[in-house]
Amino acid sequence: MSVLEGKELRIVGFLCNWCSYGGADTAGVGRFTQPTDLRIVRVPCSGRINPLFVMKALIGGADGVLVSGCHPRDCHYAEGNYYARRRLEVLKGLLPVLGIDPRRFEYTWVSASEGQRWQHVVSSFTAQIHALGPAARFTEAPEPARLGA
Amino acid sequence: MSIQDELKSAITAALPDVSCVVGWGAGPEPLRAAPLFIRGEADLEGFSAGFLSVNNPALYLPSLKGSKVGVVVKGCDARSVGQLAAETLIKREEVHVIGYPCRGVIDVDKVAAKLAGACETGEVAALREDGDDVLLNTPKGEVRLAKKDITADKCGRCAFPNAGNADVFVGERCAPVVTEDGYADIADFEARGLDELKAFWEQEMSRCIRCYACRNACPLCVCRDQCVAMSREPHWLSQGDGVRDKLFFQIIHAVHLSGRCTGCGECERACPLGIPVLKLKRALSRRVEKLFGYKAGGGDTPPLLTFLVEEPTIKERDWK
Amino acid sequence: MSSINVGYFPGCSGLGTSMEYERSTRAVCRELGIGLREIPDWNCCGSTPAHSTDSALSAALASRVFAQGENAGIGDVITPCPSCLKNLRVALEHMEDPLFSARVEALTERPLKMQHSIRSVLQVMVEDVGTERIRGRVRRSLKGLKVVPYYGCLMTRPEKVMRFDDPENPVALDRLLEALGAEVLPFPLKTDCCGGSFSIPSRKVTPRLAGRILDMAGEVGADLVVVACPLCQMNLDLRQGQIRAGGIDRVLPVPYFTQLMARAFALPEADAAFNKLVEDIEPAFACMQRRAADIEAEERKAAAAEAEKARLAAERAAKAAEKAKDAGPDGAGAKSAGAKKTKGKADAGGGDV
Amino acid sequence: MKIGVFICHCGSNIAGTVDCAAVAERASTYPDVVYATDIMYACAEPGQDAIIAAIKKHGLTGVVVASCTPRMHEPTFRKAVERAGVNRYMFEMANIREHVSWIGKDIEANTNKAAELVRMAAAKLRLDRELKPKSFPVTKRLLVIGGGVAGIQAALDAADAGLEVVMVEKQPTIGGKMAKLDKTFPTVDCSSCILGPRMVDVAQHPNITLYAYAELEEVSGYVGNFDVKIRKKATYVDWDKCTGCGLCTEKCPSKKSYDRFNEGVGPTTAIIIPFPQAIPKKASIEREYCRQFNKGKCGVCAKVCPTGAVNYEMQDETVEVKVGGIVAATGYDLVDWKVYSEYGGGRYPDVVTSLQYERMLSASGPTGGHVKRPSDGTEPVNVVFVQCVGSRDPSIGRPYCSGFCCMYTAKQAILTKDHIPGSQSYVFYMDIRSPGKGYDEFTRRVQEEYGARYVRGRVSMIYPKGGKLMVRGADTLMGTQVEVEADLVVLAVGAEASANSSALAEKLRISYDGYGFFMEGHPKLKPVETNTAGVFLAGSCQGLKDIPSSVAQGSAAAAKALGLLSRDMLDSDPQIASVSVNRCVGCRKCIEVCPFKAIQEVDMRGQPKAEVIETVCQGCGLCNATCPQGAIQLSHFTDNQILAEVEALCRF
Amino acid sequence: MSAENVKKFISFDALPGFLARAAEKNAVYVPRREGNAVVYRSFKAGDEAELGVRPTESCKHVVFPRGEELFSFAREADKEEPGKRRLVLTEASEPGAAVVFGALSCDARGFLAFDPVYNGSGTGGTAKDSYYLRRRNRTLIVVKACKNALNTCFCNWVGGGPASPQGADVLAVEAEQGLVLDILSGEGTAFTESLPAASEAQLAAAAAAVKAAEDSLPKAADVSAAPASLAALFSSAEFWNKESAHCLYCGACTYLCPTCYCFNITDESDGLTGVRLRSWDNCMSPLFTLEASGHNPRPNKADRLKNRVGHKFSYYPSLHSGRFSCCGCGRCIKSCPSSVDIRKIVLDAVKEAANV
Repeated sequence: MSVLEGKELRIVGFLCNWCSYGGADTAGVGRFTQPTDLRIVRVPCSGRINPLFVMKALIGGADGVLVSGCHPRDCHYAEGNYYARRRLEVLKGLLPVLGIDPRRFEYTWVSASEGQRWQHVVSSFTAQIHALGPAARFTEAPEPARLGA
Repeated sequence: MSIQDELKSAITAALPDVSCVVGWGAGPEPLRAAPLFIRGEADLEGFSAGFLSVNNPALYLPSLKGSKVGVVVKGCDARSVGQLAAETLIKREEVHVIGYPCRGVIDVDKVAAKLAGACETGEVAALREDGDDVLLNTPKGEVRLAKKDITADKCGRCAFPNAGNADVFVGERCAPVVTEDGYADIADFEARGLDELKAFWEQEMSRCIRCYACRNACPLCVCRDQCVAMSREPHWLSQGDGVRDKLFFQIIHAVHLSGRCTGCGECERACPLGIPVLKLKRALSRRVEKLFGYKAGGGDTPPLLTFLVEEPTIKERDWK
Repeated sequence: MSSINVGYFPGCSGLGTSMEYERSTRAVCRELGIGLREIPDWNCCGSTPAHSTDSALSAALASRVFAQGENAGIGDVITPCPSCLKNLRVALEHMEDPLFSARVEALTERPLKMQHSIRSVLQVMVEDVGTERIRGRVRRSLKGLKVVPYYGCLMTRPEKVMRFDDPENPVALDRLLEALGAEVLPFPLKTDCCGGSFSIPSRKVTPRLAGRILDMAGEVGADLVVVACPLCQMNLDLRQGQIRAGGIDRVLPVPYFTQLMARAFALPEADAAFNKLVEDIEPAFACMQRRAADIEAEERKAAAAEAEKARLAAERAAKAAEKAKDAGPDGAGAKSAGAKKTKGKADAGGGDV
Repeated sequence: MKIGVFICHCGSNIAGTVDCAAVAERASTYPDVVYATDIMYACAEPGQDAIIAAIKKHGLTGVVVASCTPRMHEPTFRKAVERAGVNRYMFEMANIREHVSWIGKDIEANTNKAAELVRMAAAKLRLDRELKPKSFPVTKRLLVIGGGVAGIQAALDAADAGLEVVMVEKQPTIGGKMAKLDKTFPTVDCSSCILGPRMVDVAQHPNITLYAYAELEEVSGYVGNFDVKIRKKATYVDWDKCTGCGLCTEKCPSKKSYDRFNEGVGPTTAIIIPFPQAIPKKASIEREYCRQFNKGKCGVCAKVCPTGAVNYEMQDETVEVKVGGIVAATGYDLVDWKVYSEYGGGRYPDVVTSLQYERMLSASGPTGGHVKRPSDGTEPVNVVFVQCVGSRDPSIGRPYCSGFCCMYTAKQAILTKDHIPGSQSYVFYMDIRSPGKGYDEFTRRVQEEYGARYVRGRVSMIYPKGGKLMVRGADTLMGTQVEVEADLVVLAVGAEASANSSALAEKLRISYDGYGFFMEGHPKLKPVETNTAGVFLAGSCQGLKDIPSSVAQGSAAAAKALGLLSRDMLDSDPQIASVSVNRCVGCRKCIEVCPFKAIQEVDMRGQPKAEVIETVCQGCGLCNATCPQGAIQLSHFTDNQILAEVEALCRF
Repeated sequence: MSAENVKKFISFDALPGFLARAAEKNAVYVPRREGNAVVYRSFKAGDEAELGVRPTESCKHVVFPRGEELFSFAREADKEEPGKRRLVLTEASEPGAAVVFGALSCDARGFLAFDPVYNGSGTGGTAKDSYYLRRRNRTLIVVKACKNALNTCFCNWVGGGPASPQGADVLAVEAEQGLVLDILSGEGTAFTESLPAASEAQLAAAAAAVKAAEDSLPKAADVSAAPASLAALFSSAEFWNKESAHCLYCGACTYLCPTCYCFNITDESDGLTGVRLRSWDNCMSPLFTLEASGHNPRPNKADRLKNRVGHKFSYYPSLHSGRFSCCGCGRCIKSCPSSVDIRKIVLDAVKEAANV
């Protein structure tokens, strides 16, 4: 699907149901204005997020991916975010070597009560992605355009 | 006794207790050995270990689970054994590990580069080792090459030349080439810049024929017949020939190996099209090592299967 | 232990009001094998009055000090003065902010690398040299001297800047003075303000605050107040006339800890420089010697009693052994008899409680 | 599949900034969507009826509602589609209110975003499968951890309602902190007079089994069927034989033991009965002070015990119990105030804690209710109370208000005047926090009737001078510094989560906050539930509170537990993981990471395979993200479903 | 055409220009060096064809793409009845003509194993694969004869040779700083029309080169007994377990093979739109025979390797007049990560069957 040309970039969010999705709700209830680029995929827990979902989005054409879960110690499932933290932190090491700007992916923790923090996270991440501009798409063709002249 | 002979006696000694011993024997051409399954003393004749012992015999261990087997290993192969055991993919007590000091193995592609213009590696009629050199019989006459110029890249950064976890170790332990893998190759590679790297992978992956030799040569690919590369449930990849899907498989492989890859390099060596797929895994290994001080193969729990409540090395963005 | 080599920043007071601190510090460092390399052509650290009017100017002064050190190849620096230390530390901290450092660099007109560590002389004494090594150097113990340590406001505070000892109840100087042989009395006001900052704006405040400290020191029975800060020393020593005029009748010498170290190490009198103090310290030392003699006499008596006790015990043991031998050739019987005897004694002891 | 899409206007809440009709029109082009419309209020009765009618008319097999957050009305709509004969899990929501219309005013962007969110929901719905909950039986027994006033209340309420209750208490007696108090505010009635009978009730209640001096060792299982291991610590006294006569405590020669119950105000013996009203009133030996254990000989208590109850060989013992629900009521501990060097850090004997002061005030305490200076035993005249010691202090990591200190300090000031009529109390405070029935009046009384002098400001320093303590602080109302000469200083030490609360939380698999207080299910609507089904909270373990609040929460937790355990069968949430046995290679990675031990290895024709214990699985999906071949999938959030959502967005 | 047997010549200097002109009209595929591999790439002006080192892969994908879109589909809303969906199918566009320049002789011969499967001759003309045939018929193959044999070469075992003309439109032999071109088809004639005839010296040099290349091959083993031997060993688990022990059952051998022609069909869709895709499949993969029930008739790599070897040397010849489905290029041996050698397996089988 196309983004709003010239207005929006494609930003995908993976949010845990209990904390961050609730935080985004709280931000909405508080009418905290946010950029419109982000599309949220709701998952039960940040531990459910396979780092490959992030990669699928980035390789598939997302300009930015944001993951947000419960703060450490606050996981609804006790431990999911601890695993997520390690996996996502490790994943950051893969992006530059693939030629993807590592700033296109961030993860953070937002609780259900932190509407303002959510607004801040979304706004600053969206600004960050706009500053980077649209991501170069990986070609889907079998043979890429030849390097050089 | 030569190391060769010592290894043979170690294998002979082990044979009564194991269903087979995996080592190396003669291959289809002079530059290449083949994995050898020694089931009786008669099979020992073709056995040799040394400069051509490229294949990682640990690859075969999970499929041999359930009976006691022996395996002759280089230092790097032993790391694979260690990691398999740490993940309970093999039972360590079911494996009789015979180690020997490894001083590096051949990289046939490097020989090809040395012979470029003269002949192809497939035209080499014989190989003879002569101290630090090898002598090759080619249609253009005998060619002398220094081993160090045709040794695999991984051997140049080898910190574990002696199988640390061997049940039997043969020969004098040799000094590691380096004490720490500095991952300088990855740093240099990254320094090329994002645009160039993206184009690099598009170009390289366009050669990929989706044969999955990289995966099947990987001793730590646990999924075996159930790999998500071809499954529809879950359906991660299309079966098309597009660069994006082919690259994505390499990402899957690398992510699945993060915190597990011992850097044996078999994926990259196995690739018939010479795509440098190890780079992705090494980029993740570097990060895992930096974050968790973890070197796969040492026998500890893989870092992504555990956690600390306070992660002293993870500096999270504070969004201030 | 290998010798320590560090850069040295004397601070302005060292050239004037705290010459005795400066002199004794250098002497004690020499004695302990601490090589001091004075920062060439150093300048004011930027403490009073600069830091209260313009933090960038203050940091620029501090930065120049570091730059001078850097040019001379000096990395780690020590200073005797806690006020200088605080200002140099704060400058280092502020300079991590690129906006701030840009302002400072505009003043210094050159780029600055701020990769220094700076600590106090006291900190180096307790952390690097250590009290054990200091104890080992003592040739004239301060046994019999009753002292209170006075740290002042700045030695341990602000906590985040100074990162030294307990901010409210420091003990580093206590331990050091104990190592010299002195008796360190509990002193509740060891981090109270001496009124130094008010010495110019308000003549009333300083004697009151300094007086309170001296009064408490006298009350707990101290012969003298030991300090580590030039400004504190000046307030406590120089103003005793004013304080007495205010009704607090105390006469207490106020030496620097380095002066006491110099004396304990038996360094030349000129290095201890007690003659620079306003309140005479000699009566305190005289008192110390009298007390030391009394203590030693007590100790001798106690030692003799202990020896006598040991002799008697040995005698008893010998007799018991003799008796056991007599009991018969059966070794086992002898042993059990001995065991029984001990047990009976223990029981008796238990009954006393 | 036939999907119906309903775009809710929510009055003008959504329609104000989203073109709902346009969203519906775009939705009609999405895969498998056969019906799409916009609707005024989807959640209202006419809205639900319209959805049901559309399901029937168009033969819909799945429904997408784009409206508010699913955290609000997902259950509502699930019930609605179920009424129309569609499985409740064949339903998805797109959140176009909180995540779209309320956070921006750009109608074009909002409409586009709403349409995309609907696309994602529809893409996910296409892969939804019908799910059905499973029923399982319930063990009708409740475990209460902690025998303080909150735990006692919960246990008695549950037991009175006919439930079997097992109570575990760490100390040799129940009663908790309240048992240590002399009086309670604001009524100044005797603490032990009101608590004592409740403690006796616990001991005598036929439905309550009490394990005192015991700790929770392990919890496994799941709501309705927890398996609990309780470790009974060795008391070295056979409680079946002990009559609580107290002869042993009189004769014990080790008389310098630390008196835990009395907060160390006086020494006690090595064999103790904590206090006269202790429940159970049984003796126990504190090993670290006992001569028999330390010196290998003594045996006095064994000799004097008329029933021969003393047994030095006693070992810890483990009891296993099955329970259906758990109430955690583990209370709080005092902050280690000795970090405050400026208050002496424990060097001055006449600086005591408020809880020590309670014991001094108590007639059954070690001083017999006489307030004396610990240093010289004299009666103090000037008593200074310092508030917020370890509360509201970010510098020691305790930025929160402990809640009850203002009130007990006022009470203690009143009691001081009662005990020593000639005394003068001073109270240094930051703010007076007295929001309770009769509380503020109480703090006025202590000042107006009892003449306590309240000084608004923090104490910067306490130091000894001439046998007295000088308390120096700021008077922020006067704008000056004050120094008070005190005979006794009482520190209103703040409270913190009880020691090891985090370890207990991990055993119970409940969350805890940064200070170790247990997290309630929802701060407003689920104050005594946790996010782990079947585990409830009561009292200060959830957050500091005074006695009436703790008691109320105890009753609330009991009510919640009773509600749960009144049912014979429970339904398990079918949104759990399941294993495709053909694809599982038995690598055990899922077993390793599962926080709930909900996956076990089973043997299938010689091959190891993972198997999900359906009633234990909580549906977090960590296993799913861990399994490299994706053989274990979380129902309703499968890889393919999430990939479908991603691909609905990222497929250029 | 008048000069039926006239051979042409093109110098290496003139070759780039010639290819560039050809590439203006058709897609021209040439071997190109990329990294450590040599792969067929479409030629663009300025490219350098690698005619020395033998290509790592075969050129079969020019005719039989790795992933070929057969058609695309979309579900469109019916304007009249919004509740209804119309399925719209769009055929993949017709491929253009192509030239492979510099194929190995083995690669050209590989297509001869494909043809009977796809042109219907194997089934009496009933099942013709139009997708295959339309590319096959529009592809011209210029073989560049090998100058000498590699260790892994065994084309002479299976009826080929370094300069075999079978399957080629043009056969090029290196001689005198250029290529002597033997024209073997009408399309070949048209393709080489602009080129001059070869001189006597050039022809003589070419003949000598062919002779030298043929001489460089070791004597061919006799594999005529292979079909029967392999059939005899069909049930010998022990034999196949042993032969397959070190095989990693990846698809390198089949995907590099000029004669392996198996494919898979999948629909790749995002719900609204999608494509039906034909992609290469390989019999070494466990999924090749996995049945929907979960049962797999070839569960082990031994079963699968048996199928691969058996197919090439026994089942295929029995269906297609004795022709082996192997052209002896040796790529499966050369590129096998675990050094599996199909020659050894076939010879072992012949020996083993003789012993049984």
